[in-house]
Amino acid sequence: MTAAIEIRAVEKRFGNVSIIRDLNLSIEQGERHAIIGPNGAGKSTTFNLVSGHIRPTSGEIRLNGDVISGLRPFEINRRGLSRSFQVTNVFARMTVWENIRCAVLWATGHRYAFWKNVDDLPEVRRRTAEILESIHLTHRRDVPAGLLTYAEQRELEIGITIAGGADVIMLDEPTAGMSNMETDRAVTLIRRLTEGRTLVIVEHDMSVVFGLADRISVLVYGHIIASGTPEEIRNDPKVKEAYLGEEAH
Amino acid sequence: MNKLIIAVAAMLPMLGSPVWAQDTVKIGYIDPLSGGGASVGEGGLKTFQYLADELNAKGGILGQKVEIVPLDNKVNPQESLVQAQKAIDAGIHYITQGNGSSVAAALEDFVTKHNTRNPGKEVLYFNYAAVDPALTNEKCSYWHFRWDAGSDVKMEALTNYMKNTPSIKKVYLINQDYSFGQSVRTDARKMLAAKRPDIQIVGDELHPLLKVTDFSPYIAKIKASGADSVVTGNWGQDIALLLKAAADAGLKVNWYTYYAGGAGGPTAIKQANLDHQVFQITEGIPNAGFKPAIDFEKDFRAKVNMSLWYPRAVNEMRMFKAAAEKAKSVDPVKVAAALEDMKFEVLDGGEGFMRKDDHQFFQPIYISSFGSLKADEPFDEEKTGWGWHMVAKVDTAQTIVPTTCKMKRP
Amino acid sequence: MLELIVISTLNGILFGMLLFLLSSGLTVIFSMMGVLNFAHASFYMLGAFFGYQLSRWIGFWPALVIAPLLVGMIGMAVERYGLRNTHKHGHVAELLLTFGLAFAIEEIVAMIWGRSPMDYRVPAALDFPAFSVFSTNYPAYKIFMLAVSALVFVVLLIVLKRTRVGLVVQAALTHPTMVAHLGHNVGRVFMLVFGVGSALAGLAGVIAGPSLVTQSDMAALLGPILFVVIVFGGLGSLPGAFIASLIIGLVQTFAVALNGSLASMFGPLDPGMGPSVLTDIWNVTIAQIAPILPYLLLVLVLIVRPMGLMGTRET
Amino acid sequence: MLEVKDLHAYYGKSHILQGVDMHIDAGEVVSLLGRNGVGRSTTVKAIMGEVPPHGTIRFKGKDIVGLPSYKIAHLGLGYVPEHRDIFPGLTVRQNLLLGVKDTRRPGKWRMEDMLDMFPNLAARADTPAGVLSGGEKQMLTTCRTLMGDPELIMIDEPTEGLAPIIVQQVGDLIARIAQAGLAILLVEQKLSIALRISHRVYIMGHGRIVFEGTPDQLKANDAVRKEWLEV
Amino acid sequence: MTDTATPATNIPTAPRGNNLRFYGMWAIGAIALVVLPLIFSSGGALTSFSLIGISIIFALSYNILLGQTGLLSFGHAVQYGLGGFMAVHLMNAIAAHGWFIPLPLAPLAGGVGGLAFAIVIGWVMTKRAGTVFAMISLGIGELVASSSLILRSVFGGESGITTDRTALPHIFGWSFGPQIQIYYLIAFWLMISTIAMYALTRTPLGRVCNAVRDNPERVEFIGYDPHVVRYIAFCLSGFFAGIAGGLAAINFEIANSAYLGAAQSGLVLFATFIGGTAYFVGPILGAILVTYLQLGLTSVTSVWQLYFGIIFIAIVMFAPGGIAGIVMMHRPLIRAGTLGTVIPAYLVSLVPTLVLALGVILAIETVAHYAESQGSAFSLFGIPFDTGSPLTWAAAVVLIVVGFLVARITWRRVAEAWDRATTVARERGYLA
Repeated sequence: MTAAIEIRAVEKRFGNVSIIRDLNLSIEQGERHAIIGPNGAGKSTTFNLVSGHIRPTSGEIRLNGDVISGLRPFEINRRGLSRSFQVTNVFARMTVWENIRCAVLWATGHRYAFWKNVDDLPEVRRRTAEILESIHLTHRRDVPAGLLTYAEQRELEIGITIAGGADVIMLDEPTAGMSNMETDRAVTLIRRLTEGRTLVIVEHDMSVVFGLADRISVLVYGHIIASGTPEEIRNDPKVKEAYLGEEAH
Repeated sequence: MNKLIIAVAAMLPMLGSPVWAQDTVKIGYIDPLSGGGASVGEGGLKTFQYLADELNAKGGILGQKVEIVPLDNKVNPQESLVQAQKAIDAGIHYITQGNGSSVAAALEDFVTKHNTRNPGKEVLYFNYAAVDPALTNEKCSYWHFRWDAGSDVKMEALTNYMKNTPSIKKVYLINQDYSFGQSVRTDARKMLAAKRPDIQIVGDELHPLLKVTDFSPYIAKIKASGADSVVTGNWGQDIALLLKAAADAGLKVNWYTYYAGGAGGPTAIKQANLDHQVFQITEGIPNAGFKPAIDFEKDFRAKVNMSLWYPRAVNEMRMFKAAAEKAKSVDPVKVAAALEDMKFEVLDGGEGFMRKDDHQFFQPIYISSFGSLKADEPFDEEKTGWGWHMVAKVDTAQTIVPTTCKMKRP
Repeated sequence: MLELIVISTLNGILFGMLLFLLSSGLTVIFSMMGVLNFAHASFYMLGAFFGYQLSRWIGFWPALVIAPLLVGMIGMAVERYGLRNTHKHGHVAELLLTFGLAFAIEEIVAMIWGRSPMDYRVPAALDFPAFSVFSTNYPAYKIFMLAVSALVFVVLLIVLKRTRVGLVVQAALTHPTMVAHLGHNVGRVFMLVFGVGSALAGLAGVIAGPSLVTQSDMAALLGPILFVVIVFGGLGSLPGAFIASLIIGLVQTFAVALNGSLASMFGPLDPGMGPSVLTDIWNVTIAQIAPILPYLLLVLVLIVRPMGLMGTRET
Repeated sequence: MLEVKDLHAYYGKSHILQGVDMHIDAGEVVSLLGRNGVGRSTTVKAIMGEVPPHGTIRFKGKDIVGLPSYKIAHLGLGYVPEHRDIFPGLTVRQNLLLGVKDTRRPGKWRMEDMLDMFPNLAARADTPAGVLSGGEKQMLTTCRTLMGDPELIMIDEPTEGLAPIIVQQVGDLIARIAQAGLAILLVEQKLSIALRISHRVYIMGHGRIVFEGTPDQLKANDAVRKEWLEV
Repeated sequence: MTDTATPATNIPTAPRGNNLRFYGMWAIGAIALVVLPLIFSSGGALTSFSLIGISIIFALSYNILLGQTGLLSFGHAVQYGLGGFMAVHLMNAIAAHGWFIPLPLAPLAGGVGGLAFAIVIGWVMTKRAGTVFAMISLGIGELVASSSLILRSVFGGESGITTDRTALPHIFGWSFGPQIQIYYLIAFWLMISTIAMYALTRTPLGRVCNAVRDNPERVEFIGYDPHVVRYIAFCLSGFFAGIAGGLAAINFEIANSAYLGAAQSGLVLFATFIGGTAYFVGPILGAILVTYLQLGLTSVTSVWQLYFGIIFIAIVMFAPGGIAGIVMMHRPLIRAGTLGTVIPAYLVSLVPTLVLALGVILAIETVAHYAESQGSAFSLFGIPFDTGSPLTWAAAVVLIVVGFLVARITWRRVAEAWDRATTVARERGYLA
């Protein structure tokens, strides 16, 4: 079986600083994979590389076997990869409903159509309503996204990401800044929404990571130092060091 | 809230049907009264208002008072048409306009169509300053009368003067790149070639309208060409900057211009210290020594606080009165008929006539130079202490050019 | 030929430096605040009129100092009471504010001074030819303009790169909050920057006023070309604006000096064709379109290199 | 010296700080620990006025809630932000120069001393700060703030993304600042430095302080560490 | 047409019950267009209505760029003007060749003209948004306006190209000479274009335009190329601008370089922004107001441009949402029934605000008249003033100072009342 995402020997330099060095990672289809690591280790850069936001300096990235490195984000998205952002990145002046609907449009084949009434597309409506329901925002559908609470915006962010029906979903710190209760809710949500799809997640909250991931990779200084099941990672001394500093226990 | 009041105030006069007194002859004055061209437009307005007062003091036209209705067109053709429509709605049958050939072309076309479509409600268009020859040639209209000399007429006069000035040997043409500048340039080439084939045209320059901030490179070219005379139709800042740049570079040539006397022009010439090197072609100058014109100028300056830019406006208004009296009516159709081929003694002396073929008024043309005044020259310009000095007077007969006008007559 | 090249180069440099003098303030404001100030040409006009009025009352040299200060103060007021409140609505709102301001200033100037050109003259002390090349005179005043322009460039560079205030301004551009955390009053810095930018426009006005035409429509006539200069050079780059000014000055003067057209290169078209777009284009000389060449350059540069010649960012 | 009582702060509608209480005495080194996203940085930002604070913040007895940042800085509160906002286009020396608040009054830290202390910075004194390595940038931002002669310095995540050897150096720098008698509020994720140099430790969780004590007390308390700090 | 006041971003997956109201509004709009000239039948009114109709289409087309896609253009008149020229050339060709194409179809040629230009030039223009786009549009605007004077065979030089609209085949016995027939022609196209442009906001593309405006980066991650979105929006906007230009050409029977110029581009930006870019009705309100001001203000005062500038500055500073923004701000309050608590505060502050406005107007007019001719008299709102008298100047100063001071206090009251009302509205669930 081809891997959902295959990162081979990727390097990313900004000027003469290497943010990502010899990054190798393979994520199987249907797997829930978490990337963890200290701040500044290059997790978001990895996301940006895979989603096409930035181009790798060298190396190759494949999605379901096809090379995607060097493609524009929308081209990658059309091939079935969708991502969320660490900093909330919704369409602030549009309503919740519109946010989700925009994310549904391409996948339902309506593209740049300017001859169809967007309200008369039953398929689009149905899917939008479904997704709104699943992210528990139906009651907020007419509210401009910029006016939502932080947690709601994070949920909307997830909603936009999954709306296109991509089979590879990448979530960048989906629960950052949420309270405990909100986090729990978000985890349940993510688990349900990504059922049957490939999930790649960057997360700091270890309870989220261990509760959600099948496999975990630890990224430090742009390099993966360990990759394995939650149990393996928990007991890896290198990981402990990276997190707690060299003197810890 | 501010805007509300203004909006309401502005809307009222437009929606209501205005009631006009029927015992006045109204002339719609359509020219810029705001924005960049306003200084010129307001000068014209004051002139016409002075002339209306003059007529009214002598009993008006056929006993009716004359009133000038100012209409601001912002030198925009479309806006002019809106204002013309406004004037017609207000029961005005005469409009007068001068600034901008594009405006004139639009108005002439508009008036012609309006009169065709609305028989019985005819409107006459008196043009006092738009000089594009097209207005009395291919675009000519029965309803349009022009008192200013067309640019071809002026060029005819100028070249007739040049014909007899042997010191002119090398001529440089520099003009604004639009219809008027083009016609100055083509007429100059054509007429000089016919009258003085020995004169060399050493340069023929067109530059975009009102876009040049630095004329030094043009001056460099003129200098390099060895020209002794420059002919230019430039106006506004294009003439002021041109002359300043020439003075800066120390270029010594004679400038034959159409509009060096326009607002700000005399100031620029004085600043550049080009004493009697800048010539202008006009239909009248204050210092020509003709008594009635001097008296008029004195009174005008005293009352209006500006010099008379438009002697043709005087001719226009006085001739309008004469035509109405000849026709015994202020009906535009009758006035138009009366104006055709009418002969008239102009303000600065000499006889002119309104040619029937194209409704162009022909009159004596003056070549004058600007500089320090002689003892018998009473009038200076723009408080510079310098004034216009008559160099030559070209008789009416010497200004006549053929026309291609094929006029549709009612 | 040599004569034409020498004189065109000289004229081009003189004109280019004048352009730089006019646009330096605009660049300063943009580079420090990200505000595209549409009223810049209006401040320039204010400078010219203040300069004219003051030089009538107290002479040119005091006016040269006082008029820019006045304009700078007006600029500071605009920043303090206008732009600062608009800032939260984004750059478009700021830009539109200055757009409205340009309208208002033109009309106020026209109201006070009328619409005719002012008799604003070169000061007697500088009213003589400085030197002549190929019997073409170069007036001292133009050399004075050149000197001031060069001085402005050097002083601005030094102030920005070498002085403490310049450092604060540069740092505040990218990291305003950090600069505040270090104890600097960023609001006041921005007000000062806008004031200085406006004062530079005012200075340009005082100096260019006698040389060009001082009239209430001068802002509208000159405004667009200034944008061309700073966008072409790279938004926010002072050396970029300097180079762009010179390039535009030289391109324009050399274009005027050339008489080439497609017709002169490839021979005239078949006269039987009659007038059409093709004949229009065919017969246009480079000299004829010289003043619109900068706009062509602008569009081309933006398409190829959106940050301009020496710019580092796009917005 | 610094006293924070019932501090609340919001990002948009999101309630980030939910009643933080803490205090730092003169000359004291205090660490604020906790996982990412629990509000540690926000606490510091709220103190500096970068995030609008609600509650009481007193510095040297003066209420500083609502003051603009630059005034707070002038009172003697230094702040080294998380992302090491160096001014990349300016040289190292210029960066340091900008830290000086009042050129007329020479402070405790002089440019020459700084450069003597950090040969790395001295070697690059006239190169643009943008090319420095992460550790050097951290040194630079910290020194820059010191140039302003603060009485209390708040340092946010100084070791973030740094290699272990550099982390060590940063630790030394902070220790040296402490020796000079400055009060320090250190925001950290890694325990090592915090435990080495702190007099006292706060742990934050979900917008509140959940633990206060000495490093030894923290070391002894496995439950707190498991719950609030570890992987 | 007031129902079109839904924010351009709002979802009108309106419950079907609202349909009646929705179509009712459009029907009322259509009827108003038909009836209007019967009530105000003077030629001046007809001319004004015609111009307003044209500028509404033009402003709406501009808002496809500014309000909906977030593109600030300084050269929108290019498409408008080219549309005008296209229509004029077509009309002349029809007249010359005797083709059977009636006049009402001519605006379509304008639309095609605007569209064609947009298709050709748009791809490189819309590569970037923001300042780059704004500056390119400025440059293109200047270039085209300048070329229009050079390419005489197409643009007719300075005087432009004239046409005779009555020379085209007549239909329904209409010659299209009289203004009333032209008015109905414009009204017809106004209705069509407005419906089309409103419909556009409710198409997939229209919604994605909003997304590109709000967050072009994120749009890339939901499968769209923002460049393509901007390009299509630019083309469509060019099409409708061209229709407006075509109508203008029919109305004036002339097309010239003034159509293409910076002034025309500035005016449409003005109208759109004053009206409010966030709502579909915004540009309509703006176009009506600005056209009226332009027509009316010029005959009231010679310094209309100053008032324009002041109004514009005031809108940017105090009501960046434009007129529509101000109106729409009140909707939640109306729904929550709390508007009544704000109105008294409004009324109270209205008085000093009017005083302030009067003071400003008096000051401006006094200065304007004084500068024109020292010591002359003029009248304002029917009250005579003498510019030479210090009393007039004092009155202006007093009005301004007192108005300003009192207005500041009363507007603070308004803000408080507003806060209270919105809090209640929020509690009742009418406000997010």
